Amino acid sequence: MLDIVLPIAFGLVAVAVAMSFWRLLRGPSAPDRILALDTLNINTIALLVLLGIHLSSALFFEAALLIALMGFISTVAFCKYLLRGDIIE
Amino acid sequence: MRRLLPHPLLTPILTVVWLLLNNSIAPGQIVLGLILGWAIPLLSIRFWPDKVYVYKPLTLMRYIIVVLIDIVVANFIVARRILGNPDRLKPAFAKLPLDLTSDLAISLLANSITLTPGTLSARLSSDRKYLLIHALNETDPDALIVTIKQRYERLLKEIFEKC
Amino acid sequence: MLDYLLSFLILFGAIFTFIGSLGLVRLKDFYTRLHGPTKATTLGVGSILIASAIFFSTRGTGISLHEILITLFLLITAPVSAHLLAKAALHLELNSLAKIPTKKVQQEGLEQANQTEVAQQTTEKIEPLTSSDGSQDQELAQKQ
Amino acid sequence: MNLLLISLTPFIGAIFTAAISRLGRLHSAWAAVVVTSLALLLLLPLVPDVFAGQVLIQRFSWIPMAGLDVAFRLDGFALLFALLILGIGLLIVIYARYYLSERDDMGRFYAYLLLFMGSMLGIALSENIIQLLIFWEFTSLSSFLLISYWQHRQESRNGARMALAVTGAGGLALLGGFLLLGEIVGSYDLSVILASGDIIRADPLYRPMLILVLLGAFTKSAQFPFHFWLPNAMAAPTPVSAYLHSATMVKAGVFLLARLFPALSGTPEWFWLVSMTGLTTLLLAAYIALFKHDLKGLLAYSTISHLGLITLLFGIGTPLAAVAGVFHMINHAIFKASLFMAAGIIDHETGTRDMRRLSGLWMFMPYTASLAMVAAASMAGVPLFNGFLSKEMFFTETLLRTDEVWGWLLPAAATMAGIFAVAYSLRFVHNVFFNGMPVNLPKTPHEPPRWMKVPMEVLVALCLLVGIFPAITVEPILAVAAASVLQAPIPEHDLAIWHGFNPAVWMSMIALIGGALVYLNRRPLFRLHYQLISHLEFKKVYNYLLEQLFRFSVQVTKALNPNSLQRMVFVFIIFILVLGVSGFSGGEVLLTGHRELLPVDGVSLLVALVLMISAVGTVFLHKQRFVALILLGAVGLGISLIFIKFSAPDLALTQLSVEVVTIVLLLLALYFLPQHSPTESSKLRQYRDLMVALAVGGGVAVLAWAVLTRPYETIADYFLANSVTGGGGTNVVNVILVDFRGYDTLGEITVLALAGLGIYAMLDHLHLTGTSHDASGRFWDHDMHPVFMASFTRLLLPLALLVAIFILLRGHNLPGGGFIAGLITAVALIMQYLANGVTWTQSRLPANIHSIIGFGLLIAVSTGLASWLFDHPFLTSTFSHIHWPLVGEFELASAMAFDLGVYLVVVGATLLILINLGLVHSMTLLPKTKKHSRKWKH
Amino acid sequence: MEALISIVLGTLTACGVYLILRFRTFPVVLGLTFLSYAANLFLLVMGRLTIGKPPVITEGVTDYADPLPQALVLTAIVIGFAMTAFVIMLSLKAYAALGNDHVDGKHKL
Amino acid sequence: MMNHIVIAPVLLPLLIATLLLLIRQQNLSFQRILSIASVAAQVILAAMLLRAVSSEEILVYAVGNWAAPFGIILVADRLAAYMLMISALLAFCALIYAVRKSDRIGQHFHVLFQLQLLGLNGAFLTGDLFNLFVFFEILLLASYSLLLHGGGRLRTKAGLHFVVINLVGSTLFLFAVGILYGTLGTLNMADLAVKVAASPDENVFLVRVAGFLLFGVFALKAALLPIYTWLPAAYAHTTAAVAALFAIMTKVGAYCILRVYTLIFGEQAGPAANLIEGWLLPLALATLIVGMIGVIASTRLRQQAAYLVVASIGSLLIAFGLNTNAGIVAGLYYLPHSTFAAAAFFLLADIIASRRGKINDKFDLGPMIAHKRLLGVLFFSTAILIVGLPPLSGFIGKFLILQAALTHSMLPWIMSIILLTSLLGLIAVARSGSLLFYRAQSMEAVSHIPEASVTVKTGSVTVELMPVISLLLLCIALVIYAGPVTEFSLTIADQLLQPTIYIRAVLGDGGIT
Ligand code: NA
Ligand code: NA
Repeated sequence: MLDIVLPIAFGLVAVAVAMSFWRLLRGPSAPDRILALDTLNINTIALLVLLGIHLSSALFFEAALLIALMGFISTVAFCKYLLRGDIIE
Repeated sequence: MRRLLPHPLLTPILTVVWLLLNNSIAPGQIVLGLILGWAIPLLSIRFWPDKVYVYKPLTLMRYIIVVLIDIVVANFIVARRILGNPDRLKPAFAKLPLDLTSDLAISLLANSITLTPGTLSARLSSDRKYLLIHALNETDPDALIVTIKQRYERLLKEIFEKC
Repeated sequence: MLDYLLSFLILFGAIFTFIGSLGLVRLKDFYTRLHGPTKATTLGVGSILIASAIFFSTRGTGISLHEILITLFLLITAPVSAHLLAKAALHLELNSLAKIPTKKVQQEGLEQANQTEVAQQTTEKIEPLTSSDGSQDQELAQKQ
Repeated sequence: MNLLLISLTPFIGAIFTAAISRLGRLHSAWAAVVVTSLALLLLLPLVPDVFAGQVLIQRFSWIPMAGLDVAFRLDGFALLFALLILGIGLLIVIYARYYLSERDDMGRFYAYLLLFMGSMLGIALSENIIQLLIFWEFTSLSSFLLISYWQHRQESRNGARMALAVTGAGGLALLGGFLLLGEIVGSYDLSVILASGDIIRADPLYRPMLILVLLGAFTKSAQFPFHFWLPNAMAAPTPVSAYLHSATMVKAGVFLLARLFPALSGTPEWFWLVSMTGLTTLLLAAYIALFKHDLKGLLAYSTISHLGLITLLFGIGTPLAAVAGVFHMINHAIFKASLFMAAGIIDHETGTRDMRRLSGLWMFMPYTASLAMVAAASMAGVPLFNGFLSKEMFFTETLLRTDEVWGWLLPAAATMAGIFAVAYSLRFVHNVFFNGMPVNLPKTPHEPPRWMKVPMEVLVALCLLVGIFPAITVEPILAVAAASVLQAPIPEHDLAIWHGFNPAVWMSMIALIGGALVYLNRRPLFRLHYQLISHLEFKKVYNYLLEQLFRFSVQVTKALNPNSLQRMVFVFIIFILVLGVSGFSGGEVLLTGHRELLPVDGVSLLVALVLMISAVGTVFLHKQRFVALILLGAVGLGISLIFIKFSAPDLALTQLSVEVVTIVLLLLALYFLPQHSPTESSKLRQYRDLMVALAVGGGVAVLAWAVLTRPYETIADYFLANSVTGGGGTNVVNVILVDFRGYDTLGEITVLALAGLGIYAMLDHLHLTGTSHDASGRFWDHDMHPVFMASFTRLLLPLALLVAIFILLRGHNLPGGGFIAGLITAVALIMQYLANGVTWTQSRLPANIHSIIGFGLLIAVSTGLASWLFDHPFLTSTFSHIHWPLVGEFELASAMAFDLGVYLVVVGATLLILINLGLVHSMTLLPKTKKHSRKWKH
Repeated sequence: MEALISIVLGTLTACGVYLILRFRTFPVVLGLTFLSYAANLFLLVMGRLTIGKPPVITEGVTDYADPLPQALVLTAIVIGFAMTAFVIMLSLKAYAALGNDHVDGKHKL
Repeated sequence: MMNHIVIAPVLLPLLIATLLLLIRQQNLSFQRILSIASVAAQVILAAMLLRAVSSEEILVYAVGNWAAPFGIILVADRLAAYMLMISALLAFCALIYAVRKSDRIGQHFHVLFQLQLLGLNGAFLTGDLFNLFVFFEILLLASYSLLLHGGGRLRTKAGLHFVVINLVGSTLFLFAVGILYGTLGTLNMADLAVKVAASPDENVFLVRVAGFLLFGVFALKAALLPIYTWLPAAYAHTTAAVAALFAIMTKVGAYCILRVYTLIFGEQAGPAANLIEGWLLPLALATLIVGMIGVIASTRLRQQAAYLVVASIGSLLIAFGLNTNAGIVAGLYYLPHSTFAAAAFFLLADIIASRRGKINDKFDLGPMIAHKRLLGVLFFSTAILIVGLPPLSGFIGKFLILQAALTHSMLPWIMSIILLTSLLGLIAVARSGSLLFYRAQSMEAVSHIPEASVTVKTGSVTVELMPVISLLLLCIALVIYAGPVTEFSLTIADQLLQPTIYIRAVLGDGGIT
């Protein structure tokens, strides 16, 4: 069962990645692109967790955790830049 | 006491997180978790300017469960909207007058609003009295305001603010 | 049984991840697009994470609950990101399908602080977007 | 016998003389007299040995493997030269004491003079030709100092530089020649070289060697076409001219011809090169001398002419010609030195050297005039004076080849030169001492002081003595000198005033009469000369060439180094491309190896596409800088995914953390920098860059493909096998980092520390003013620190710290480690900066970040050093499993302490960078520092 | 997969090279970052492509990815980060000192 | 018994830097004393190492007790010890000069200085190619910071160029190391030498490409044509003490060329033997030419000094490019000479410039310099030294190079280029000396020139001159002890041209196939 579901899941997430990336390229506004990058990060987490299940390896957990943390910070930094210019004033 | 254990609530949370991180409830990890749970707040005490009081911990639990359920529901609603004809969407902005005063409570409310059905907290007025909310598909913003105040704000006020 | 549960969770999560990104493509303005990922992906990724937790906990090598941490983390951060993005979008006055209520706020004669904020924004808006003109920029800078 | 001491005496004396001048300006004159006399005294005891036919050689080892010894040689010729140098030197020293004025720095003058004397002596006494060359170049340098003695005069500076350039060039050619000579002979010793004439002449390198050596000799002896520096060197004080430019330095060239005569002469090349150069110089200079109005100019050209004569003699190449050459060297030194002294006295007493103003000086200084007239007669080759004797020998030698077709040319030219010599000598005497009254002299002339005349008297006396009693005065020294020049018994010769009416006598008479006639008819000649030839000045050519050289250099340098980074980078990249492509040549090129390839899966393809499109997108959108940054974030994410895909979780973690910090830094920078790049490159330029980029990218792809498709053997198995047993950790990457290659890691954290400190140092006192609005003119949002963000990031801090500690502790066994933990900590703190600002965060961090870095480094180094206690090399690790009640077994490894050091440095360095950047801006909040306001117009 | 990675490497390098040939400090910094990515990735894959075999010693597993390039790349990433940080700050300093962000301090437009 | 002395030159500056960092708040004089003591100790360490390597063959130090080729190995052979000595002596003089003033105009000077030495010493000692990269980065980053020390417009711009081009170089280094590892599976230089020689035909082109790319890296560091252009501005615009210290920086590139292309790609490298033969010599000759043309074209004294460094790199690499025993000996003699001479020139230029008001080191009519006589003598000596006129070490170096070239097929080119460029150098330096010292006017005479009428430094000069005089004395010592120095260089060359000695020392007998 899992053998059937996993490829489908990979496929769905991959399409999600593609769509997020499309928005990233398309824009048109800067917040759109930031949002797309943020979504791309979250898609990636899904991808990694699926990969972990697929390979039965727990070694992807930290990467997923870090993407969550770092993705958040970069989104915040990008937004702050748009709002204030100086992001650490 | 405050100097030795600045955040009594944080210590157990961190200990639990530590155990989660390590996927282990070995005694060694518990000891280490407790040590870290005690030491990290102590080290980062300067980053916590004001103390957080939780007046009604049980209400907090209830609140969390309510929000979690709403999140699941929200996802279905939003999913339907996305899959449906996007032209039929009627997004709207609504202003939520706030009764909450503490930063944490307001932040939690905003968080909950964003996490739940088709709403998004977009802006807090600089005097922190109004929260601007964007709704994905809302024909009656006033009803939305009432729901939010009823469902979330009341609980949060109970939890974090002495009435 | 477990296999079915896992499969369900994974598929469910994947579908929601997909829908979240689909929103990015389909929806017409930034504010509505913002709804998709922030919600759908939290649940989507959440389900997959729970699936992962169950998967690793049932493989005989001890329980694996650290995936919950990521879920928790996403629940805390995703709304903050969304809020900041919305704030930025409002700041940049991105086109919206919904009426942006700044003017409405003005009409209702709200509290002083808010009013000045809005007033400030409108004056700014009047300024033509010719930032390349140095002298004007300098004037603006001095005004500030 | 101590030739080294003799050579060194003037050098040591120079320092002594310079030092003693502090006590009084005349002290240095006496010191110079003492030094010169001392050197003479040291030399005298050796004279008998030399006259007995011995060659004295003194040798010290210096650079044996290069064949360079400090070796001195005293034979007849060297002795003759040494005596001339020291003897005339002594007279010049005395003369100069009166010549120099009150304002002149005597200490400096005598120090230079003695330096020169020592160098000259060194040339004369060198056995090793490279050593000879060293002294040779030193004469150029000391003459530069002497010619430029009156530094405030432009002609002194220019003359000195010209002399240095020409003789320096000759010296360099000589170096080349000597190197070749040494290569041919296998030794730099004169003794060996002089004995190897046949080998040398037969060697294929003979011709280039000869040319190079002759270039050295000709430039030094002012032979055509290198003669022009000598007249310009007349800007020197006259004692210098008397010494350097008549008696000694210019003789170095002909000295060299004489010295190497047995080794180099006897070939057609030698004959034609040397004799023709000598002949041309002889004639041309004699001609020009006649038309010089400057007294010293006349003497200078006369000197050139006489040097040409000597050169011609050596070029003729017969033994007797060589004897005549040596003889004329002596004679010329004597009469020309005295003539220069006379010129110096005249200049000194009248204040001018212009012969158009100088006339009738006989009335004012008859004694000096008499002396000068004797010397001039010698110069003209009048019988009874020494110049006559050698000149007659010269005439005789020119007649040797009259049987050949062009054989008459040589005697005819010699006679012609003789005519001009007589004419310019006559002019010197008549124009200066007679010919009416002086015109508008700055001073009223009178006889010079007694001791200024004495040196001249001595020399003039020698002119007469040698001229009248050659056999008893000059014959003995000439014999030994000539013998050592020839390296053979000297041929039959007779130094007598009268040999009967032979052709040479007729030539002398023609010269004397012809010279008188030419002088009498000088006026039309002068007119003709100034109309036709006078503008042909070599100095102008030289200056023109020099000017062109400077102009050319400036142009080339500007073209090559236009101070443009893109140019530099472009050239570097092309260079790399060329290097890389050339690697493909010279061997079989098998682009695709035999390794089994991995299939491509859809997700990987997607990630790769995302990565590549983002990268290309960044390039396309790089002018919209903010957008480019967002795309860069996607690239970073893609890279991390590739790391994960290819089994490198540690790298993914590091990349993710580094990426965020980088983006934060870039955003910070972007705030101060312009938001957009203007379009500056033309389409062509963009196309060019694109081509280059594609070429490099293609190269990298091809190389990657070539490597990836072939099997390989690696040392990696060792790490996998020893990681647990030897390093105590299961995460092999981490064990490599902290153990197997911990030394790299130590270096790496040093780099990070350096970056922090370097940035701190760089940003010191830097003030940047931010903008009040964004690129489209919109004012920034008022909400500095959004509440939600602040409250949640505060909550995230302890969580992130916990994660960091988690990563730090597990690193040894699972992906993680000090670096990643450090970066997570730093990122957690950056989050505080983002949410709460610099001031808020700063005040909550330890005050001295520098110490955190310091402690980190200290811990890392100390961990390494601890192994010394156990007599192990630096960074040898140890680990053990400790059992602790309640907690259970856990591992303690020294590598973990090392990792802690790493952690601290990473945290410290990252924070230091951020804090500084924060301060750069916060400074501007203070009104008083608001100096550098941002320029708006670009 | 090898071909795909080679193309990725080529693309990253080409992008980096193009950007470092630009006139302003900011794109040059971006270009250096790209080159650094390319170099790191290149160094990693020199240990050949291995999927799903992280070099973490696990019982029963005998096949691992080559750990050495990974360690080298980790060092290279950190060094690259230090260098990038430095050059970013330097571009700010140059901007302050030269009055514009042209790499040669020229005032063109 | 461990011979920890091999790693001491690396650890000492690192520890001192750490200590300086920790006592940052202490007063400057304490920091200075510590810094100077450290460099003095490094001179002593280098001397001890030199002594050790003259008797024993090659000292090998396995960091972390991991044997080659698995761990990182430090190798102190004669060449390494020689380089350590040169850099320590140079650093001592530069530091003494810096201590007077320039260490005060910016932050962390002494820390950066020590770390710079750490980078240099580490690069000279390492026997591992990737570790060489790491130490390259240390010395580069330290040099970036030192170069920018004090700030200023032109300095910042030159620094930007220097940093960017070197970052490109660092990337290139990684690519080259990557190819070598990917093809040969090792990083240890001795092991690389063995594996290069044994590499199968189909891999030869990869090895060759990597070798050429490495050459690109080292050529950049050495400032070889065509990528010398970063040097003139960088060296001319930094502080004098730093410029003086940087005299050794280009030599690191030359050192690496010598090391890598004798050991890994040398005579015994089989199909990749003598890889850069045919490249190095022509490029070096061209570098000498453009360097000297730059010397002529210079409009400032410091710029001239910088171009002289370029020219000297040309000469040095001509010597190494001959690829013979004699050539290497000549180069090894020339190396310390050119390092000390360039340093002395930079320091002297600074002293002179500081006495010419705002005209500074520009070749313009300026005021009479205080202490003109002493400075003049020193300038004259330094100029002779650097242009290569007798009797100083520059001449001997040039002589040795030419002598070594006598048997080379390109002799006519080498000889004519070296001799002609020497002449150009002579003309240029004579011109600048004449202008600075002879054409200088009294203050009254230049009062109409606004730039000159600024108060100029007139104070005591002796202390300031100590480092310059020391450097000149070092060069004079090179003349007097030319015999021993060349003898020792010959033993270095012997060691280099027989890589098996090195390989056996590092890998044991097993390494020799
Ligand atoms: Na007259
Ligand atoms: Na160990």
